[in-house]
Amino acid sequence: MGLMDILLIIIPSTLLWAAPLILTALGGIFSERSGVVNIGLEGLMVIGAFTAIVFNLSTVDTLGNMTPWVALLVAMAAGAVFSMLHAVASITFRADHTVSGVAINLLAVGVTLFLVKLIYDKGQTDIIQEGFSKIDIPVLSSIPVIGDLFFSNTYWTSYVAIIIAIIVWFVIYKTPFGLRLRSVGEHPMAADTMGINVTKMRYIGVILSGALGGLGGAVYAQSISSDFSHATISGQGFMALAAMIFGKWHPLGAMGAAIFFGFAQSLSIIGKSLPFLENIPNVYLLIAPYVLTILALTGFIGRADAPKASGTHYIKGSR
Amino acid sequence: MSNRTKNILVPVIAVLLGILVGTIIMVASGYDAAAGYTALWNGAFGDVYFTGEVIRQVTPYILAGLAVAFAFRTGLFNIGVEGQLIVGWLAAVWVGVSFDLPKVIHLPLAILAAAAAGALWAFIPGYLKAKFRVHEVIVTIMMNYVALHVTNNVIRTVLSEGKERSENIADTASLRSPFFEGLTEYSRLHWGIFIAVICAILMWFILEKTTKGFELRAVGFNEHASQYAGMNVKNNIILSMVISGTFAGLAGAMEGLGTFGYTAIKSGFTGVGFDGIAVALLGGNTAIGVVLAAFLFGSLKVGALNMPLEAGIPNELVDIIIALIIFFVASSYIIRWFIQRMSKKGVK
Amino acid sequence: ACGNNDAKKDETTGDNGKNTEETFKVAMVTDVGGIDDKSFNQSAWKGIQEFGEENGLEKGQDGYNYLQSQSDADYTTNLNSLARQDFNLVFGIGFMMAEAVNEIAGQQKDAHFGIVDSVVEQPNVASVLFKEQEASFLAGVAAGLATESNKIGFIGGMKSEVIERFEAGFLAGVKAVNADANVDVQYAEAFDKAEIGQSIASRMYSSGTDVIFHAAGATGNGLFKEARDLKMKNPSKNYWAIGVDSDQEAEGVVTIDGKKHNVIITSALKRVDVAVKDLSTKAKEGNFPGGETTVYGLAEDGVGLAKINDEVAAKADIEAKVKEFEEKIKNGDITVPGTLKDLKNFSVK
Amino acid sequence: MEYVIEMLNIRKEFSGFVANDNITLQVKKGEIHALLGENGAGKSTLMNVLFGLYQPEQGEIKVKGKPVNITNPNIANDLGIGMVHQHFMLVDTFSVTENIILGMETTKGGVIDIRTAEEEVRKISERYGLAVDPQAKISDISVGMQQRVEILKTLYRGAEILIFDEPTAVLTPQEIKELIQILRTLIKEGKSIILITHKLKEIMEVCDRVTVIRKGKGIGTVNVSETNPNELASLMVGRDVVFTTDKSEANPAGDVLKIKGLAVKDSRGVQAVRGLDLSVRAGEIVGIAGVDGNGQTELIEAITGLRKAESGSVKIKGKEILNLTPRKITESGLAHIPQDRHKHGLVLNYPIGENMVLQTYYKSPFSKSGVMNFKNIYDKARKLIKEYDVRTPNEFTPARALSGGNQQKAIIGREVDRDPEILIAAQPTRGLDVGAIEFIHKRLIEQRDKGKAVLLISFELDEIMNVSDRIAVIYEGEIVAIVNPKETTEQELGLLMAGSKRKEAGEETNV
Ligand SMILES: Nc1ncnc2c1ncn2[C@@H]1O[C@H](COP(=O)(O)OP(=O)(O)OP(=O)(O)O)[C@@H](O)[C@H]1O
Ligand SMILES: Nc1ncnc2c1ncn2[C@@H]1O[C@H](COP(=O)(O)OP(=O)(O)OP(=O)(O)O)[C@@H](O)[C@H]1O
Ligand SMILES: [Mg+2]
Ligand SMILES: [Mg+2]
Repeated sequence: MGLMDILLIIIPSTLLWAAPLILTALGGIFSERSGVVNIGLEGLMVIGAFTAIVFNLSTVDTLGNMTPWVALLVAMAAGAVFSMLHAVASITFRADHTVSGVAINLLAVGVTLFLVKLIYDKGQTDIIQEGFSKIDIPVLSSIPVIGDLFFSNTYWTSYVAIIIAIIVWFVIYKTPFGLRLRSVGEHPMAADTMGINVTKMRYIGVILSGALGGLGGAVYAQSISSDFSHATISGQGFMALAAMIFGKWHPLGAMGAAIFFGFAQSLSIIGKSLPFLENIPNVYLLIAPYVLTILALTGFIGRADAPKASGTHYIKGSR
Repeated sequence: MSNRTKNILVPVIAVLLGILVGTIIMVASGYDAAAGYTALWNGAFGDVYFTGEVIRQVTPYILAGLAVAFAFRTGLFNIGVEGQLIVGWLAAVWVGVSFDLPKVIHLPLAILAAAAAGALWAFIPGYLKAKFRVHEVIVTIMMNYVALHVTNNVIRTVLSEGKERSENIADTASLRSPFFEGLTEYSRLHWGIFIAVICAILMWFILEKTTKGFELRAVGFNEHASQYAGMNVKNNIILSMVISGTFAGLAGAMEGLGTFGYTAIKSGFTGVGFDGIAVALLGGNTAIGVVLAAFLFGSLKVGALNMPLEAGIPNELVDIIIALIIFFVASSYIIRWFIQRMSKKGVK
Repeated sequence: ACGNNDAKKDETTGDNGKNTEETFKVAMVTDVGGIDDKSFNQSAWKGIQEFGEENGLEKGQDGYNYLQSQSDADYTTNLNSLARQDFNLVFGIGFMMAEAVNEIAGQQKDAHFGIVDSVVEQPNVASVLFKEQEASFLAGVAAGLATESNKIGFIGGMKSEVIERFEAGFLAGVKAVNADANVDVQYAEAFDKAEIGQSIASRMYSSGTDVIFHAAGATGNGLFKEARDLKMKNPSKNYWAIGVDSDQEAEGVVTIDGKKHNVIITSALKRVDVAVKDLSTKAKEGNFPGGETTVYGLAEDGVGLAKINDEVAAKADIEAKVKEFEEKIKNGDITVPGTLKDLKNFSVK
Repeated sequence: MEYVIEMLNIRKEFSGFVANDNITLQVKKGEIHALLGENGAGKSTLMNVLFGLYQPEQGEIKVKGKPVNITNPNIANDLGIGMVHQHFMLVDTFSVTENIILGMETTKGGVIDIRTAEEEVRKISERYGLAVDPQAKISDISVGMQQRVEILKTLYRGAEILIFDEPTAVLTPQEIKELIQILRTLIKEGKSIILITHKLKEIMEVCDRVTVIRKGKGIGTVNVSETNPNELASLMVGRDVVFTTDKSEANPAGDVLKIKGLAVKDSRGVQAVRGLDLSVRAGEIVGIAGVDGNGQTELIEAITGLRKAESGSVKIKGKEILNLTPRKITESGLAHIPQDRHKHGLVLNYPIGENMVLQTYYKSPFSKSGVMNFKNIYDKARKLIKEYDVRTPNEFTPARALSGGNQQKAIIGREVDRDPEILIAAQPTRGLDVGAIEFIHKRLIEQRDKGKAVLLISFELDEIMNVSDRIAVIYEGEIVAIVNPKETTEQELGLLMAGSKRKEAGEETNV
C-alpha cells in the first residue's frame, strides 16, 4: 500500500471517529469555561444518541432524508434539557460538580435503557434506515490530492463538527458573550462586580454543553452505531473529556486532540495493512492510541490549567 | 439540631427522596411500585442466599470506593480504579494458578500481588502528575483502556494457550469459604469482606490519625503551603495514588480470588471501578461512609436482578434510583437548608 | 449436602401445589447483551418462546422467562435465582457462563441446566455446542463465489474458540471454491464497538475487498453501516457483507433512488433456538441429556445458511455449490476444520 | 453643604453577627474622605453595601441627595459609583483592556471591537495619568499596574465617586507616591473619593475628612486639618497607641545567618539575585529595604529552600544549608513568616489548630511513631491562640474563616514559638491595622532581645526604619548599601533603593 492509499483510508476514518468527540469536547469547554466541571459528558452523549435514534425511527416515514438532521436538533434539545439537572444541582443547589456529573452519567444510562424497554419492550432499538452516509463534498472534493484526501468518502457530520469548533472558538474568544463566559469561569466575583450575572452565565454554559454533548451522541448514533443499546456510548464521553483537557480547554485545541485520538485509533486498526506495522503484535496496536496520548501529554503538552474557578461555587458575598 | 444529626439525616433523606421519585417513575410507567420494591427487597434480603450475594457484591464496592475516596481526600481524582482493579484481578489469579504453596503463604501472596499490581498501575499517573504536572484524569482514563487490552493479551498468552479464560485458581489461593457458603445456601460470600472492612479502618487510620495522612491531605489542599512546611509534595502525590491503587488492586483480588476464582478476557469494563466513584461520593469520601454506601449500592444492585423476574420491571429502574440518590446527596445544601427551615418552624 | 434446599422445595410444593409434574418451566440467563442482541441471546430466547407457546406456557414466573445480566458477576446470582424459582431447566447462554453454570449445578443438584457454547461436566448439565464452522464454511463458499476482486474479509469479535471455529470454517469454505481468493482477517477485540467494525470494514473495502463476513456481534453493525454507505455512494460497485448467527438481512437494506437494495449476501446461521427448543422438549419428555454434550451441526439443522440475496450475480451458482457442500458435510464426505490448526491440513478433494 | 454620598444609619448583619451597626457616612463632592478602623471593624462591609454587593438590613443611602436602592453593582455603576476592591477583581488571563471593558464591551457587528476599546483605554489613562499597556496580560504586570487597571475600570464606566479599599496595602513606597498623585488628579477632574487605609500618614497627607468606625459602630467624622495621627489612632483602637516601637540598643553577637555570593534565577529564568552577600547576627534585626521586584522574593525562597539557587553559600551558625530541603532548613533553626499567607502560610481548609503544627506535626509530642496526637496538638494550639491573641471562635475553626490579621497572628505565633535561631519575616504586617502592627513589631523585637537573629523584609520604609538595627538596601539582586537607621533618612534610603547611590557595604557586612 502506498502512502496515498494509507492516507485515503486513515483520514476519513480519523474524521469519522473524531466528529462526536469534537462536538462533545466543545460542550465540555462551554461548561468548564463557565466554571462548572462537567464529567457528565458521557451521560449527555447517551441522551443525545438515544433521542436521535428514537426520533429517527419514529419520524423517518414523514421526514424522509431530512430525518437525521432534524434528529440532531431534537437530540441537542434533549441534551440541553437533561443538562439542566446538572446546572440546577451544581449551580443552584451547590452540589459538588463531580458528584453531580457522575449522577448525570448513571441517570442517563438508567433512564434511556428504561425507556427503551418501556417503548420497544426490548433492550435495544432497531437499526435506523436513514442515517448519515458517506459523501464527496461538492466542489471541494474535486481539488486535486487534497480533495481526495480530505473531502471524499467522508461524512457531512465531520465537517459540521469542525465548523462548529471554529464557531465556538470565535464565540468564546471574539464576542462579548465569550469574554463574559470566561470571566465567570476565571473569577466569578470580578465578573459579578462588573454587573455580569454569574448564575445566568453558568446556566448557559452548562446548557450549551448539554446541547453539544447531545449533538455528539446523536452524530455518533446516526453515523456509526445506527441503533441504541447499552453499549452504544461506552467511554466516548470520557475520551471527549480527555480531549478537552488535552486541548487545554481551547476549542481548536480540543478539536486537534479529538482528531489526534481518531488518528491514533485509525492507525491502530489500519496498522495491520502497513508494511512497517504488520508484524507488531496486535496488543501493541490496540493500546497505541492511549499510550500515545499519555506520551504526548508528558512530552510536549505538559501542564494544563483548568479555568481557575472551575469546580467552585459562587456564593455572593463570600470570599 | 446538631450538625451530627444533620450529617446523618441528609443521606437518609436523599435515599428516601430517591425512592420516592423511583416510585413516581414506576407508577407513571404503569408498573406496580409496591410489587417492584417487594421484589427489590426480596432480591436482596428475602433469602440468606441473596443476602450473601449482597455482601459479596459489597466487598469490591467498598474497596473500589475507598480507592476513589482516598485519592479524592488528597486532592486527586482517580478515574483509573477500573484499570487498577483489572490488573489486580489478573495478578491475583496469576499467582493463584501458577504456584503450588501452602494456603498461609499462597493466599496472602496472591492478595499482595493484586495490591502491588494496582499500586503499580496507579503509580504511573501519580508519577506523571508529580513530575510533569500531567492531569491525572486523562492518564487514568487512558490507563484503563491499556489495562483492558494488556490483561486480555496476558490471559490469552500467559495464563492460557489462546483461550479466553485462565484456569481456576488453586484452593490454597482462594478466598472462598465453605463456612459462609453453608451459612448462606451457597452464595459466593467469601472472606474478602473482612479484608474490605479492615481496609476501611486502615484508610480512616491513615488519613485521620497518622502524620502521613496529615501530609497527604495537606498536599491535596495546598501544595505550596505543604512545600513550605517541609513536606515532599511530589512523593506525597505519588504515594497517594499508590495507596489508592492498592485498594483498587485489592478490589480486583476480591473478584479473582473470591467471586470468580479465575479471570477471563473482557470485552468491556467491569463497571465496579466506576461504581466506586459513586460509592465514594455517596459516602462523603470517608471510610465509614464508603462502607455504608457500598452496602446500599450492593443491596440495590443485587436486589434489582430480581425485579424483572418477580415484578416485570426493568432493572434499570434501580440505576435511576441510585443516580437520583447521588444527586440528592450532592445537593445536600438544599436539603440542609430545608431541615434548617423545618426545625426552626418546629421551635416556633 | 443440600438439606436446606430440599426443605425449601418441599415447602414450596406444599405452598402452591404447582410443581414439576404439572408444568415444565424453562428459563435462560443472558449476558449483558439481552434477548434482542440480534445474535445468540435473541436466538435462544426465540427457541424458548416457541417451546413455551407449543406447550401452552406463559411468560413469567410460572412459565418461561429470562434474566439479563448487568455484569459477569451476575451470572451466578441469576442462574441461582431461576433455579430457586423452581424452573425445571435453566440455560446459560454463552461460553462466559460456563463457570457459573458449573458452580450452580454443583450446588443445585436437583435442578437441570443447559449451557450453550461450552462444556460443563456435571450430571445435571446438558452442554450444547455448535459446528459453527459448517455454517461459516457455507458462508465462505458464498463469499468465494460472489467475489469479483478475489479479496475477501473476515472481522472477528474477540479471539475465542467459538470465533475461531467461524474463522476456520470460513477460510476453508473460501478455499474450497476459489483458490485465488485471499481472506484478510482482522479482530476488533470487542463485540460492542461499531466504530471499530466500521473502520476495519472501511480499510478492507477501500483496499479492494468486496465481500466481508463478520462474527463480531454489535461490532458488525459497523460493517453493515460501511457497506450501506459505500453502496449508496457508489451503487454500481459491489460492497457485500455476510451476517452471522441469525438472518441479518434487515440490516443491509439501502434505498437508492427509491429502490431498495440489500448489501447482505446471506448469513451464517447458528440455530441456538433449535438447540434450546430441542433440549427443552427432551427434558420435558424425561430424556434430559444430563452430563452429555450435544453438538448441533448441519445434519441436526443446528447451523445453516440463510437464503441468498437475489442481487448477487452468482446466486444460482452459489445456491448450487452450497447445496452440494451441504450434502457432502452432512454425509461426512467433508469434515470442516474447527481450528486454524486443522485448517492447515484441510483440502477438498 | 452638598453631599454626593450619604449612608445613613446603615446596619448589616452576617447570620447574627453585626458587621455594621447604625453607621453614618457622608461624603462631600470633590473631597477625599478617609474611612478608618481596625481589621474587621466593618469598613469593607460598609463599602460593599454602597457598591451593591450586600443589601443592608436597615438604613438609607442617598446619592446626590436622592434616596436610592442599590441592589447590585450595575445600579452602583449607573449611579456613578466605582470601587477598587481590597482584593483585586481582575481576571488574570485577560488583557488589561478586556478586564476594563468586561460587561460593557464595545462591539462591531456583535464582535468585540478590541482596537477601539484599546484606544479608549489609552485615552482615559492618559487623561488621568494612569500609564498602563492596554494589551498587557494581567498576570504579567505588577501589583501597582493592576491597581491602575482597577481604577481605569471605574473611570471607563464614568464613575464620579470612587471607593478605594486599602489601595496602598499592597504597594511599594514608589507606587504609593504615584497613587497619591493619581488621587489628586482625580479630584481635580471633579471626582469624589472614599479611601480606606490603615496608614495614618497617608490620611494626613491626602484626605480632607475622616470617618472612624470601631467594632462595627460609627465613632464620628473629623476634619483632617483639625486632628493628628495619635488622636486618630486612639479613636480607632479605643486606647492610646505607641507608634515608634520602644526598643533598647541591640547587642549583636556572632553571625547566625551568613550569605555569600548567592545567585538565584526567577521562575522565568532571569537572574534575580546576583552574588548577594549578607549576614545577620544573633541579637539583631536586619531590615531589607528595596523596591518590589529587586530579588527579595527569590532571596527568601532560596534561603528557605523553596527555590533552587544557582550558586553561593547560605550558612546557619556555620552549617551550610543552601539547596537543602525546606524541612532540613527548618530543622537547622530557621523560621519563616511568608509573604503570601494564603499561598504558603496556611492550609486554609485545615483547622487553625492543626495549622499551628504545620512544620512540627511529625515530632514529639505531636506525634509518636507516625501517629498523630491530636490532644497535644490542640493543647498547644490553644496556648498559642491565647498567647498571640488570635481571634477565632475556637481552635477547630478552619483557618479560612479567620480574618487576615488573625491568620497572620497565628502564623507568627507558630513561627516564633519554634524558638528559631533565625526568623525571616516577609511583609509581616501587610494589610494589618496599627494595633496588630504594634503587636507584631513587639514580638520581633522580643526575639531579638532573646538573642535571636531576625531578618525583616518589607516595602514599608516606616517599618524598616522603626524596627531594624541595621538596614540592608537591595537593588537588582545585590545588597548595595548597609546603613544604620539612626543615621539615615527616608530620602537617603529612597535614593539607595532607586539605585542612584551606592554605599560601600563591604566592611560592614563582614563584622
Ligand atoms: N461574608 C461574611 N460573612 C460573615 N461575616 C462577615 C462577612 N464579611 C464580613 N464579616 C464580618 O464583618 C466584620 C467586618 O468585616 P470587614 O471585611 O468589613 O472588615 P474591615 O473593616 O474591612 O477589615 P480589614 O481592615 O481587615 O479589611 C468582620 O469582622 C467579619 O466578622
Ligand atoms: N463565608 C464566611 N463565613 C463566615 N465568616 C466569614 C466569611 N467570609 C468572611 N468571613 C469573616 O470575615 C472576616 C474577613 O475579614 P477580612 O477578610 O476583611 O480580613 P482582612 O484583614 O481584610 O483580610 P486580608 O488581610 O486578607 O485583607 C473574618 O473575620 C471572617 O470571619
Ligand atoms: Mg476590609
Ligand atoms: Mg485587610
